[in-house]
Amino acid sequence: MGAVIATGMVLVAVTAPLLAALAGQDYTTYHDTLLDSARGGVPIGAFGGVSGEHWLGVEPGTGRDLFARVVYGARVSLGVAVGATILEVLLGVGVGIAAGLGGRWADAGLSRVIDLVLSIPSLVLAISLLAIVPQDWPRPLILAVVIALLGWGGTARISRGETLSLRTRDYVAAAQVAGAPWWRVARREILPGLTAPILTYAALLLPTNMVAEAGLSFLGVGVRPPTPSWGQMLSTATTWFRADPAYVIIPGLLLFLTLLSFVLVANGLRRVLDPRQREILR
Amino acid sequence: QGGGGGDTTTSNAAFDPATCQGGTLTVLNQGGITHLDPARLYTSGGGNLPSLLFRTLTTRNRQPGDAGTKPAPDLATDLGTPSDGAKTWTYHLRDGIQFEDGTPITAADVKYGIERSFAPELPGGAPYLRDWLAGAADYQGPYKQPDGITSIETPDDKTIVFKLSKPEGDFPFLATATQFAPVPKAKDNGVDYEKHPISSGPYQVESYEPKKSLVLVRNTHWSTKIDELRYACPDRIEVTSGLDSAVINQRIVTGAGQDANAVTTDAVVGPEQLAQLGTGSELDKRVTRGEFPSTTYLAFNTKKAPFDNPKVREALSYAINRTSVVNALGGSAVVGPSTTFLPPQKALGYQQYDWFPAGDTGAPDKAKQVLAEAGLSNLSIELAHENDDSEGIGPKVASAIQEAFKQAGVTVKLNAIDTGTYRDITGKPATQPGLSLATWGADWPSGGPFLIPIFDGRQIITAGGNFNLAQYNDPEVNAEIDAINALTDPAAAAARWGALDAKLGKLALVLPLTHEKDVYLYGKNVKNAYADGWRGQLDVGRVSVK
Amino acid sequence: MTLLEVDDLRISFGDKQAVDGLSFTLEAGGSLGIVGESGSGKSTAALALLGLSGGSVSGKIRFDGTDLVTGAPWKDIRGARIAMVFQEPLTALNPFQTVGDQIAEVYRLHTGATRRAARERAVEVLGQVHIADPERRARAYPHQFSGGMRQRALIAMAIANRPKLIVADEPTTALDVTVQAQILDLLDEVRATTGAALLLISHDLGVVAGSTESVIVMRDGRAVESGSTESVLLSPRHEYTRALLDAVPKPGNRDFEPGPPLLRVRDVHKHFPQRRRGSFRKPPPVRAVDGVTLDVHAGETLGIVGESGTGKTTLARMMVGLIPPSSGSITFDGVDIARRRGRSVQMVFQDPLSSLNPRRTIGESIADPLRLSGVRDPRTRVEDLLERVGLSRSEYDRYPHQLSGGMRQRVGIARAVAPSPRLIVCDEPVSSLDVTTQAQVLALLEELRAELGLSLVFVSHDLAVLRRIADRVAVLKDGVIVEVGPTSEVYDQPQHPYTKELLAAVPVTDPAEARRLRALRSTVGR
Amino acid sequence: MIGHLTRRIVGGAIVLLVLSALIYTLFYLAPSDPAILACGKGCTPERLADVRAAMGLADPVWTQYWHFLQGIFTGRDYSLGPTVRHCPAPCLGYSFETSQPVTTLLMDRLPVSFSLAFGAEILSLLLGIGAGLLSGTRRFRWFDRLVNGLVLAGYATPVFLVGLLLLLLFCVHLQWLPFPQYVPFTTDPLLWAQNLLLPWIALAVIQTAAYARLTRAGLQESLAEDHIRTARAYGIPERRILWRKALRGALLPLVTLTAVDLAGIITSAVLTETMFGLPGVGQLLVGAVNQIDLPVVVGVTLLTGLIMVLANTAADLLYAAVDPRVQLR
Ligand SMILES: Nc1ncnc2c1ncn2[C@@H]1O[C@H](COP(=O)(O)OP(=O)(O)OP(=O)(O)O)[C@@H](O)[C@H]1O
Ligand SMILES: Nc1ncnc2c1ncn2[C@@H]1O[C@H](COP(=O)(O)OP(=O)(O)OP(=O)(O)O)[C@@H](O)[C@H]1O
Ligand SMILES: [Mg+2]
Ligand SMILES: [Mg+2]
Repeated sequence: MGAVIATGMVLVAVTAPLLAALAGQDYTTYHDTLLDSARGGVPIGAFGGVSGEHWLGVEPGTGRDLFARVVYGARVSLGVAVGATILEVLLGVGVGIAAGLGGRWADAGLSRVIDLVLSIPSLVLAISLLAIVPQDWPRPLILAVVIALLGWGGTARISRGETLSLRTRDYVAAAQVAGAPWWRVARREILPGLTAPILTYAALLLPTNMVAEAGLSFLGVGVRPPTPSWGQMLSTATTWFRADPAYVIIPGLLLFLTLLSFVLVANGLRRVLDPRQREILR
Repeated sequence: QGGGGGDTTTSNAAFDPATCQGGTLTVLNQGGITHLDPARLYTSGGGNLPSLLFRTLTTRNRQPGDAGTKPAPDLATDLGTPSDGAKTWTYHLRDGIQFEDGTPITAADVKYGIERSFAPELPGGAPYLRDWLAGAADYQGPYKQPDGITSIETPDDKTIVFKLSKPEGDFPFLATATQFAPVPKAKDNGVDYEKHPISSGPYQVESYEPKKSLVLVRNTHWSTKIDELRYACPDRIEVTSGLDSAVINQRIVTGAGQDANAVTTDAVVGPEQLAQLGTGSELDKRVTRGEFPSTTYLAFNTKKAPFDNPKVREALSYAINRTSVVNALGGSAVVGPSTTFLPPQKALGYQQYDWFPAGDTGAPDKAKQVLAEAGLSNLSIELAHENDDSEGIGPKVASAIQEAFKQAGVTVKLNAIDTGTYRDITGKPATQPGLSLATWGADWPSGGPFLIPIFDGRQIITAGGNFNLAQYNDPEVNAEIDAINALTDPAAAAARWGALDAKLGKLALVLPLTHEKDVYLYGKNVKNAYADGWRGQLDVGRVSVK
Repeated sequence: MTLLEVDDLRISFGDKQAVDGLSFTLEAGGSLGIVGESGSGKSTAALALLGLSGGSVSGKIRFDGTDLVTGAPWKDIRGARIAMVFQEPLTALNPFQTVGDQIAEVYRLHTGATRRAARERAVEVLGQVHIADPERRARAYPHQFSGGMRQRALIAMAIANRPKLIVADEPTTALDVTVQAQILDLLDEVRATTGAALLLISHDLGVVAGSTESVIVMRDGRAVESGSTESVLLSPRHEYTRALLDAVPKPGNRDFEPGPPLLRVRDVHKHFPQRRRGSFRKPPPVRAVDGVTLDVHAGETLGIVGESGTGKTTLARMMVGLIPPSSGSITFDGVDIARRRGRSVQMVFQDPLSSLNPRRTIGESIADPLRLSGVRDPRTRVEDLLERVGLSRSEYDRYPHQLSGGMRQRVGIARAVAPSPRLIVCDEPVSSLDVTTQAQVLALLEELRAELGLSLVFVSHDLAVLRRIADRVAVLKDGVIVEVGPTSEVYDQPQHPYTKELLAAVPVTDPAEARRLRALRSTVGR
Repeated sequence: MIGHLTRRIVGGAIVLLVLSALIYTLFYLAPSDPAILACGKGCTPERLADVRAAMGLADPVWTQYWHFLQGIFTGRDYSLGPTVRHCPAPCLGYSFETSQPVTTLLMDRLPVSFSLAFGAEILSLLLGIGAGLLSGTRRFRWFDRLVNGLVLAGYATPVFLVGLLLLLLFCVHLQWLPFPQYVPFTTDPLLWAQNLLLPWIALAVIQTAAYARLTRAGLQESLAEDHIRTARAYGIPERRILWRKALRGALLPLVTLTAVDLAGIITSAVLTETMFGLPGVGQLLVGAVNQIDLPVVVGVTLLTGLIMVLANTAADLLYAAVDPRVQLR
């Protein structure tokens, strides 16, 4: 079930241009005639101006086709969130294992680095970092990197804790007796034990990152207009909450479905990866 | 059109200032007053909340519509006496005026207040005096130069004389700025003065927490006998800042408890409320409409290709789709399309013109034709804008323009610049982009402050802080500006400003987009609420909650 | 008077019939042993007495006049009239509560005693189970107890309410012989002093031999033989009982010709610093290994024996370089063990489950050391090995949890053998296995040793096992070797009193002999 | 224990030092200039230079940073124009934007943020653990599913939406609660709680998800442990087993998470603060970032860093206290 939705979302993101073309719309064209300018620019018609041409209605204030924006928005939102999550997991797990397997000093040093990352007010730093980055660098990539750079602390913490407990297991000792170097121990013996908690955590990181992208875009340092993203839509949605509920509900629902699907996929993956079929965290 | 202000009398027919006293007024605002120091406030017309504490030499006339665009004497007995071809202005203080502690207000207090605004420790106030007063450029304020500035003279306690370096017919307008409020030198503790500024107005500070809250109570040394302009109806005014605009408006609509006595001076209604307005609902009776003279426009840097080519500027003027821009800024209720640089207010000298008719939604074909004539198809340009929408020149408007120009075959690349540095970059000719979004608001309702910084060639400041973004310098225009400045009759001046605007409009130096309209809600119990003609805001000096 | 009557008890988990028509009776104050190999339904039957088996139960259980199958006043029975001593002392206690509190809580629950009285009772029963300084120890957490002490704490909890029946489920499996003997003696003593009946479950015939009056032999959920302990153990009628008795290790007889010394341990110490807790004075370090010198010769099997906590595992781990010694040197073939790289030394770990990565197939686990030594595609080699240790080739793709304990132990051995090492250090490789499986594993090790010319270090607390497999035996006590020599010498003419005590504690399957030894222990032992 | 604490304190100090240096560097790399912002419209270069000097921004960065560090230990003096003000020892600098010492600003805002953080944390712990308990004991499968769905829905909804919904529902339609307005606890505890209820709920909605999931997982694991069976066999009532024995082990992982979250709320609750008009540290920080008010940004960052370090240390100590097996490393 989860896998179906998740694949669906990814498919939508990948085939966005095709889908938009199918709907005969693009995400930039303004349709001023579809808006009631005197009432703040809400779409004319029921449920956000849904019609045969505009399957999900149009965006308030601009009249851009909502369907096209939603499918293109999936690209940015999923791309940034998934990218950032992957980076966070790589970085966090790497540092976490290194801290957990390393000696006392390595652990103390790396743990303080983790503390540092957790202490940084990420919003502030993200804004400053993104302000420095040159304009013409690929924005979604930069966003993913910045979000990840500021958000890997939690993953690292969890990985470190788990590693500390896993390293006392005899199978780690067995590998060491067999003469395995530390990185091999990390990869072969520790990493498989980390998958369950990390997967669970990553499934929850994903929406966090999506919201982070939204916040940054809202503050003007995220993706550049007219590129749409779900987060952006949601951020502006408060203004339209009662005037155009459809504009809130659609991206909100999509965000929820995506989260749900990724949690379900993570559960499934974990079950597949855990030979004991044991449910540690569902 | 012509002259702001809308329905103001319907709900206020039976209002009597003599019996309006009592109650607590709640003010719910988004942004707080950052500095409650008269030297640091950039407000004209006395400001809205500041004018409850600070009386200035002159102040706005506190009327809706056109009448409200005129200055009126406040601490002074009249609007000032010009001499020496409007290069010297003399004011006399009225009798009986006192600070909140009962000490009489003297001309020296007014002079000291102005001198403080020159101190670099207290930045942020209106800059005009530094330019206008003779010898002011080198003056560093009373802390570094305790001897004071020589171009302000106080021959006696009641008289204050300003010596300007050039004729300025608008001086009575400038004298409404908050920096013209008196400050008793004995009470001045520099930066900390704002913690409890000494009031000359109807209220005094009970408590003040920057950007959070301000509570005002009555100043017992003030009375309607020494001030006819302010009604000062509520006994107490409580200002809360830092609120979300959607929440503010929702609270005022609901009007639960103390919120029935609430007004806002900075949260314009959003689509939520607009959807309910004009339907004959109860809410229709609780709204004021005003107009702040301001224009949002596209600034061409005529020193940079391709904008040095008038054909390009004209073509883009044809291509613009003002409806999209209006919608992007919140719809026709809160902004109106502009084809002129001067906003549609009589006091500014507004004259209607539309030299490059684009209709409501743009004339892309005409634009293409003009471009083709100039041999410029496949034009690709960059548009600079702020990176958030807080000042209305952010990504929303930029993408609407991008789309409109695309219809005319012009590719626009957006260049988002951090809002904090935006003016810094656009205001330095060396770094100014070819095309940028800009807004201009009048510091007082006159054509001068609206046109001079934008089109006076002598105002091109290469070091930064430049507003003549077209970098336009025509001696003929400069001379006309000087001529109008010397006029002391506002009506005559207005007509000449309007004509100048229309003449400049033909050159397509700027591409006007919209002008601002203000719609504010107020609470169920609030009476005599109207927007004054000067700033378009609800005048807290005259509302009542009783 | 019959206290407990079980008649045609059947318990099933879905399709699996764990207990299949079991019947027995137990007199008040009497004692009954249940033996049988792993998985024969012993624990399930015992849990059913407390209504905790979790399966679907049918048949009849009458306890003291109440039927326990059709629902019972559990509140008055559990812990008050029937008390259970669980199989796993390491996990059966709550890690967050002090031992005293746990006992007091149970006592209070059933007697409504005051807090104070309950605490006193807890201290009292802890004293009864021979915990030294019970007043202070009652305030300790389970992890601060040794395995034997934990087991005794569980017994203390069981006797706190003076129950009519104590069910002890393998109370000594993980313990060394001396502690095991102590606990068995203790149960006997409790029975004698409180008049409680005892139901003792074990896979070890020696354990039931000395402690019970009658015995049932279970297999596949059924009682295959029952009767007085003497008659069943001395003249078994059922062939399965005979098989069980035969599987008890017999002394081996191998000619021992020592080769050159391979592993040299020279005056090795290992001290673990202890952490401050509460007080500011730093406690003295734990001297886990305190000056050990020995050689392991090529081709020999060296047994290391000693009671729990004497430093066997610590020494074994130092031998393979897993933990560095505090002082002294360990060389392998003249090279310091810490600098050794590669596959010449391997280890078989004490706990077969935790030494296998639960997330990797056993084939992968075995293949790893092979890969490290440069074998490109080790699958066929691993499959051969699996066959070699008596597992099927298809076992390659299975995960540790899908195997039984004995199978896992064999996987551990296969992994150690895979890279053709010259020395394998085995840490209690058979302690948790029942006798039949144990016999298989020992046979396998012997075979491999002969075939590959291995040297073995075999750590165990079980003297019978060592006697069968070891050429030489070293007796370890408190981190020091008190006696070392050829197996037969150590067994037949023990020099050190500790060695003698160890030998006296070995459970024997002859009930009469077992009783004689117990009497001997109670006079000489302490 | 003592050694552990010393190490943590030294480590924490280093973290804070690096943190402040980092913020300083970033702000000087960023293109924005606070002096231009303060100087305002019509600012000439001469005037700008004067203003910059008055704001103490004319010195090189490292000098400024050094003064800042000095201020923390010895205090600093600031010129206010005619007078000089002393900012006593832990002086985190002086905000020219708000004309106040940063410490004063923080002290002003902290009660609000703390009220918000603690209340929200307690509420989400209660809700999360409650939901986790109900679904973890697995009495009702459908309930388990329902709780899971709800908790995820909460997690997926941005806080401003939740906030707006709550406001609309409770303050506009039902009018059960007044529009939130911060009332200090010391003034009127009841009003304090009443006004903070909605913001607490809004924040709790998000955090509950993580807590519920952790509790549920921990409970399932802990209920399967052997010592629970022992307790059952000794007739200890099921309820007591759940509350006294199983829950304790199950809640351990929450300790760490709670510490991090608690510290996180201080800065990350900006949206909630804005929505509900609560003048907390989050708003202060965002305002300071917009105004390029570096002293405030550094001050807030150091404060949250400090809270984070303290909370983490406390969590580790608590962990060691709750679980007797844990040794501090
Ligand atoms: N909860 C359960 N679900 C399914 N099968 C079970 C369960 N508990 C026990 N069994 C099965 O019932 C059979 C008997 O198990 P039991 O634990 O009683 O064996 P035992 O004789 O005590 O073995 P051991 O000596 O290893 O403790 C085994 O095959 C076991 O796999
Ligand atoms: N990492 C450690 N830190 C502190 N003390 C330890 C550590 N490892 C072992 N010890 C202590 O060293 C002593 C010897 O432990 P070891 O595990 O070697 O015993 P053992 O002989 O293998 O016992 P068993 O038969 O129970 O396995 C014990 O008292 C134990 O508490
Ligand atoms: Mg069993
Ligand atoms: Mg051991």
